[in-house]
Amino acid sequence: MISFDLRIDRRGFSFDVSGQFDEGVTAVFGPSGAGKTTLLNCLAGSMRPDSGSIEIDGENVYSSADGIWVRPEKRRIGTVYQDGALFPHLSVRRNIDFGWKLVPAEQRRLDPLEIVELLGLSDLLERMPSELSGGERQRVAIARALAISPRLFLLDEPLASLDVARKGSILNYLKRVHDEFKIPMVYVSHSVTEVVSIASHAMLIRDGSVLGFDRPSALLLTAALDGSSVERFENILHGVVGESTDQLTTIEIDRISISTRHQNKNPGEKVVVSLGANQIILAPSEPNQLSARNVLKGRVKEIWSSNGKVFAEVDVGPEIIVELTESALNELGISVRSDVFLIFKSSSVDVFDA
Amino acid sequence: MISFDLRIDRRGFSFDVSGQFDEGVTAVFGPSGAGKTTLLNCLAGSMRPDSGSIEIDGENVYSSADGIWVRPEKRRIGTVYQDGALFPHLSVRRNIDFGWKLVPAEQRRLDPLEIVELLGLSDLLERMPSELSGGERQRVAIARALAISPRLFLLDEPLASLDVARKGSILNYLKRVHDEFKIPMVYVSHSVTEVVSIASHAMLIRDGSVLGFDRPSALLLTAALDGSSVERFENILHGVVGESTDQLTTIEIDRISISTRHQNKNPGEKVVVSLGANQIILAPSEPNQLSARNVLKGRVKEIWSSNGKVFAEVDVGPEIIVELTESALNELGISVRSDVFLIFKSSSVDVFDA
Amino acid sequence: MSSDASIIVLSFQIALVATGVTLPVGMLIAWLLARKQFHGKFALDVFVSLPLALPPVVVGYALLWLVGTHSWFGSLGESVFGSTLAFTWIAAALAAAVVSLPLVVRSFTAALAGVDPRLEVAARGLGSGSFRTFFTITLPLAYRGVIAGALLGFVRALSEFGATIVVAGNIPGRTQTIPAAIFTRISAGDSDAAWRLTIVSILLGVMALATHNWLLKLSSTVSRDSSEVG
Amino acid sequence: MSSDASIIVLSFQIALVATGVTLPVGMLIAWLLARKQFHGKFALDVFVSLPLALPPVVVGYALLWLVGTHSWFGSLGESVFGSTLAFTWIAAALAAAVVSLPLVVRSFTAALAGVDPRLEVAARGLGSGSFRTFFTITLPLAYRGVIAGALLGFVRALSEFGATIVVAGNIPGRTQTIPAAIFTRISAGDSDAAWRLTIVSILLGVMALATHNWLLKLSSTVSRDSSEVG
Amino acid sequence: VSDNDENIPLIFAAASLSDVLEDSAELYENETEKRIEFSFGGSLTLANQITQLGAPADGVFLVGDTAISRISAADMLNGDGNGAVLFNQIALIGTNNSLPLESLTDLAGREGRIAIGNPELAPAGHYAKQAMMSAGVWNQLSDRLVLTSDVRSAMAAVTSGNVDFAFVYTSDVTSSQNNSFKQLTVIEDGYDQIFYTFAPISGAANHQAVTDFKSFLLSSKQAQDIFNAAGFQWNVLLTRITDTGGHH
Ligand SMILES: Nc1ncnc2c1ncn2[C@@H]1O[C@H](COP(=O)(O)OP(=O)(O)OP(=O)(O)O)[C@@H](O)[C@H]1O
Ligand SMILES: Nc1ncnc2c1ncn2[C@@H]1O[C@H](COP(=O)(O)OP(=O)(O)OP(=O)(O)O)[C@@H](O)[C@H]1O
Ligand SMILES: [Mg+2]
Ligand SMILES: [Mg+2]
Repeated sequence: MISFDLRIDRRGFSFDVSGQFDEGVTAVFGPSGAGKTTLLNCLAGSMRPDSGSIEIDGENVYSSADGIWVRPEKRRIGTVYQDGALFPHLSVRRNIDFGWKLVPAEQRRLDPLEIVELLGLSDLLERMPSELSGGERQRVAIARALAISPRLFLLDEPLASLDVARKGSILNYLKRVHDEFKIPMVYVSHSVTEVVSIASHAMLIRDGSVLGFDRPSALLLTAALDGSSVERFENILHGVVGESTDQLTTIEIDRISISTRHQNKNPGEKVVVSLGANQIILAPSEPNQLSARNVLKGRVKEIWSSNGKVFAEVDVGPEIIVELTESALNELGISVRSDVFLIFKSSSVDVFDA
Repeated sequence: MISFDLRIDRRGFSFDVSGQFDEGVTAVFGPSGAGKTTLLNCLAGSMRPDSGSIEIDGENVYSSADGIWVRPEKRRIGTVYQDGALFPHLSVRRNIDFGWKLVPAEQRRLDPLEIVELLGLSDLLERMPSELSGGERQRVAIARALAISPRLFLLDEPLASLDVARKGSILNYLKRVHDEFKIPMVYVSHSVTEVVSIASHAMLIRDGSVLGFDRPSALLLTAALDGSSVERFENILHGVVGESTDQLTTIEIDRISISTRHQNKNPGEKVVVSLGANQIILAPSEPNQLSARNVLKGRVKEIWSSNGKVFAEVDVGPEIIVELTESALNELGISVRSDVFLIFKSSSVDVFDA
Repeated sequence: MSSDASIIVLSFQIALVATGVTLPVGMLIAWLLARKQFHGKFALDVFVSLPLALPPVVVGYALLWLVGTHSWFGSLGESVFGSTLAFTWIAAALAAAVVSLPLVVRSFTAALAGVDPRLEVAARGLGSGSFRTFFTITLPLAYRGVIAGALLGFVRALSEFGATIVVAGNIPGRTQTIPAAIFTRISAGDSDAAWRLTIVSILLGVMALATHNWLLKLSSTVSRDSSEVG
Repeated sequence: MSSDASIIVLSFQIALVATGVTLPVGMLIAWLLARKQFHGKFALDVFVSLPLALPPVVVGYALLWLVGTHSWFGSLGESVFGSTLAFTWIAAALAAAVVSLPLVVRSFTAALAGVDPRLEVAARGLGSGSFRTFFTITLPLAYRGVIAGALLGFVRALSEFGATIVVAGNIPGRTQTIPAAIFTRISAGDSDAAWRLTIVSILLGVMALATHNWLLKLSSTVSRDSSEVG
Repeated sequence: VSDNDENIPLIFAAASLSDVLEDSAELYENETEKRIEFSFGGSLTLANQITQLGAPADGVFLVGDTAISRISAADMLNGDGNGAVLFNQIALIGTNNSLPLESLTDLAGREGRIAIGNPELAPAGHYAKQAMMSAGVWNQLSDRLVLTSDVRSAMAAVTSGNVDFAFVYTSDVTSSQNNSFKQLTVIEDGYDQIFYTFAPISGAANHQAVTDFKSFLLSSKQAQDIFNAAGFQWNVLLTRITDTGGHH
């Protein structure tokens, strides 16, 4: 549990952010220059705010009022910097070892070898940072920060220059690390899909102020209605893997089941499912003969509209938010309490390890 | 027109890439460590390959056989480096001016003031690079490279740490620059959506070799079937803006029209439309009563399947590729030459300036 | 006895001229050493550094021999200047330059070598030739070492004694620099006068150091970093 | 006249001891100057740099006063060593150290200041205290300037003459270093013997420089950059 | 800096003479409007500069035998007339609390280190060594000796409290208004006469001007007073001859 209240004044930028992060994963969103990196720097202790306080697990690590300042090396916070900040004079191996060696053996919970393996760095261990590609550098930065088995893990757009395949596998690894060791994470990203699957909370920052801090779905809805900060709204649903065929895998969520592309998962595995609000079609009556593998019956619970966008919350068992247009709404005569059918393709559903 | 043939041997990595880029925009894809940055560095002249040749507009700028090596400052190639490489001792203004001042006045085709304005840097001109956020730094790097009115413009994941809103506006600006001045661009990216709208060709690199070089749609299809290098397949269609209502804008493409979210565009404006293959639903007969604003009739021209994924090319006027599952294919009895309906939401369509 | 003022002016003139020579020459050599590979690189390095390894008196004798009428260089100098350079203020400046050059070169080389070559690459790509790149990118980024080297060189030139007195003599009003005058006054037992000039030396050193720090501050916009880690 | 070999050994011993003192002291001072803000920073800077601004002979006299019985430091030294330090090889090492310290401090300061503080911040965040961070990150990243400073300091100590001869005298077998011996031999008109030691000086300088370059290469894995811009 | 340095005679002179020579040159210039320039340094260094490296000296004013013999050996002196112009003596000084000494033999009985100029380098050291040898105390004292580079450092060794005794010139004692040491005794004999030689360099462009200046010194009461005040003694023989005009 980290609670903080931070104030900084720079010419042209004033920063005033407070909040509490629990042991889950918190996603931090916001446009370029919003103050996301500033927030992480303050938590990590690499920047000292003008005033405020930071408390980690009941320990006051910073308080301007009481003159408390715990030095960064005493905080055991793993930070993945936006620019990597790899040590240019140390090989990849020694970069990763650097912090690990300093952790008392009994506090080491992550095995550097496994980290290296999972981040696909095994062949690069003897390279110098100057001999790495951009994406390789980012992975080394992640490994280095993880290796200290941090009490809190801060990631500043760590996957920005990685390909999809790597992104997915690293995200899954981070999630596993998080679940297994309950290391709270703060994850700065511009990509909603990247974070949605992993975050339990989300904070939206703009111009140095918190615009919203909530469950990701709730925050995303605000942000999506607002339209500028995130691409789109994603429904995040927790479920377990059902049966699989060659092409499809079913995921059981509450009372319903959803078809997805084939997943390499065993029945019973817990997963998180993300489904874009704009990928779902609404129909007032049951459609037939569609390629879409998912047709769910439900009842409209709520309708918001803003900036020409309309979102409808439909209770199909879990609640799912659908983006639609005003014209469709009117034409189909849908309103709160209407019974409707949600239609979406199996390929519209992204599945992540829970 | 740039043609090149480049070979480099590093321990653990051998690079052998050749190709021709015309005056359009070429997207370069590939996993981390594939050799994308290496390719750009060779073209820019910041790295000298072991052997090969490079010809730009008929001028031989490198040839190991003939011992030709045109120094980078003579090539007039604008490069946006992956890590920015801003000059830390110069203000934002002087970073941007740096190359611009060196261009003979009659060759200056871009106005630095306009560049600065469009990239949202006006307020940051007197800052030092160390005082910028990650995204701000990337934008300055773009401005600096553009300011030299380059003959060839190389971008190495320039939008990686930008928010959606900025990404869109910068992409549109780049496209305008490209169209107006016919500056060939080579654009490295991991994000298909980012590039698809702007590229006329795409190159897929892995492990230092070219896996494919084609129109983006064709290459994307290969890559999407293969499944590891890109998120998904995007249909790219060229059209003009039709009429708009408060919520919707129609785009006329060949004989058909498509509903999209409201666009701030005038009727008759040329646009590019991108539509994810996985966002389209196929139906054998005309559906009724759906929230989806687009229902297009067409005939299946071709069906590919690979790795459990099925793609169907449907001629609806333009040809549109739809991703579906084998079970849907079988269940609906769809085969080549079937008449089908394509259903997709207005919010599934992304619209870019042409 | 020539006045303190004229001694100070002469010393200053000699040190300035010496520095005016060592800075560009030192920069050129440092650039060669830091950025180029060539045959005889080590030899150049050794040659430039020698005056540091030798007692100044020996350097003085070597220079005297070099500019003396016996040598080719000396006769060249004689035909240019009309007379031998030995025992002129030019010889004093030469001695100061030769003795301070190793300090300058060593500082400059370390500074230039520390500049990230990728930034030079970026500048080249923006159309800046290697010459311009050097002056607009490399040099400003190496400023700490360059300013430190210039300070070392200038102050060393100001305090140079052993080589100067051999090659330029200790001629009041013509080649007697502050160190030589201090030496002379100590020898003559005039410790008050020696003290006066010693204090002047200290003041000049403080001034040079203050200028150095001021130049550093002036160009340190580079690193306006706000990290303030406990 | 004592043998060349014993003179060389003594010189070497004195220069090594002097360097052994200047390197840690210089590093500490450089670190203070490069990374800390405190009152009296400029005064420290001036104090350390003074020996560079002064003719070595003056430094010698100042040291002679310092180790003399009149001063607090001198009486301390006397009670520790049993007699005054003046005219012992320790005084020679002290002179060499004082005279080479400014070179060392200046080079080290420029080198430390050039290290990107963000890397230190990153190291702190990984649990490395400021002490360890200094030795594992800052120092290795500043290696060029550090090695150059060590070279300058050692070579300057080897060639130190003016201050040494005043505070330590010119006592064959006890305090007569190579430069002092060369001076003596030149004065005595024994130019062959002077030449021999001059050549030894040159060789020692070359060896020091070769070691310097070797150390640089050893630690230059840092910048194995492959950029080769014509 | 004069515009025709060429015509001004340049005399290489022992550094210990700098004060007196500059004052006399000023006197000379006032009376004759002729300028003289000096280059000061250690006598041996100066001799080496002239004989081995062709330094452009028109005349020399050096202390001791060794330096002048080197110039003479290089055939750069004109026959006779180059004898001693000035004399000096050796004195023993000690710290303020030292007791006066009757003779060098007493020195052997006292504790403490003794500074002398390195006999190979500094004439003063050479003479001090001679004095100790003839007093028969050299062997006893040599362990307690501290060899300095020149006589001034030997003196500073006493004034700073690092040694107890030092051998210096009487002229040094006179010129130093320093009360941190005490002159214990003047050593009258037991060593070669300490003399300064003033001679033009044969073949030098301005050697006649040097001769003129020398004549002036030997004939001007005012100039001689300057030297006397500093503790030097003139060679009376020479001044008398000069008084009668011309030394040939
Ligand atoms: N040293 C500094 N001095 C002055 N302003 C600064 C400094 N560092 C950052 N800023 C400003 O502070 C604001 C917040 O910066 P921060 O790096 O936290 O943004 P960010 O949200 O991480 O953005 P991005 O997504 O682009 O990385 C920006 O407007 C930036 O320009
Ligand atoms: N100086 C070097 N020495 C040895 N290998 C290097 C060097 N620089 C890069 N490499 C290797 O060359 C390969 C290609 O690197 P490159 O930077 O071109 O990749 P990339 O496609 O740009 O990757 P990314 O998307 O991660 O930036 C990588 O495997 C990298 O590790
Ligand atoms: Mg940031
Ligand atoms: Mg790359």
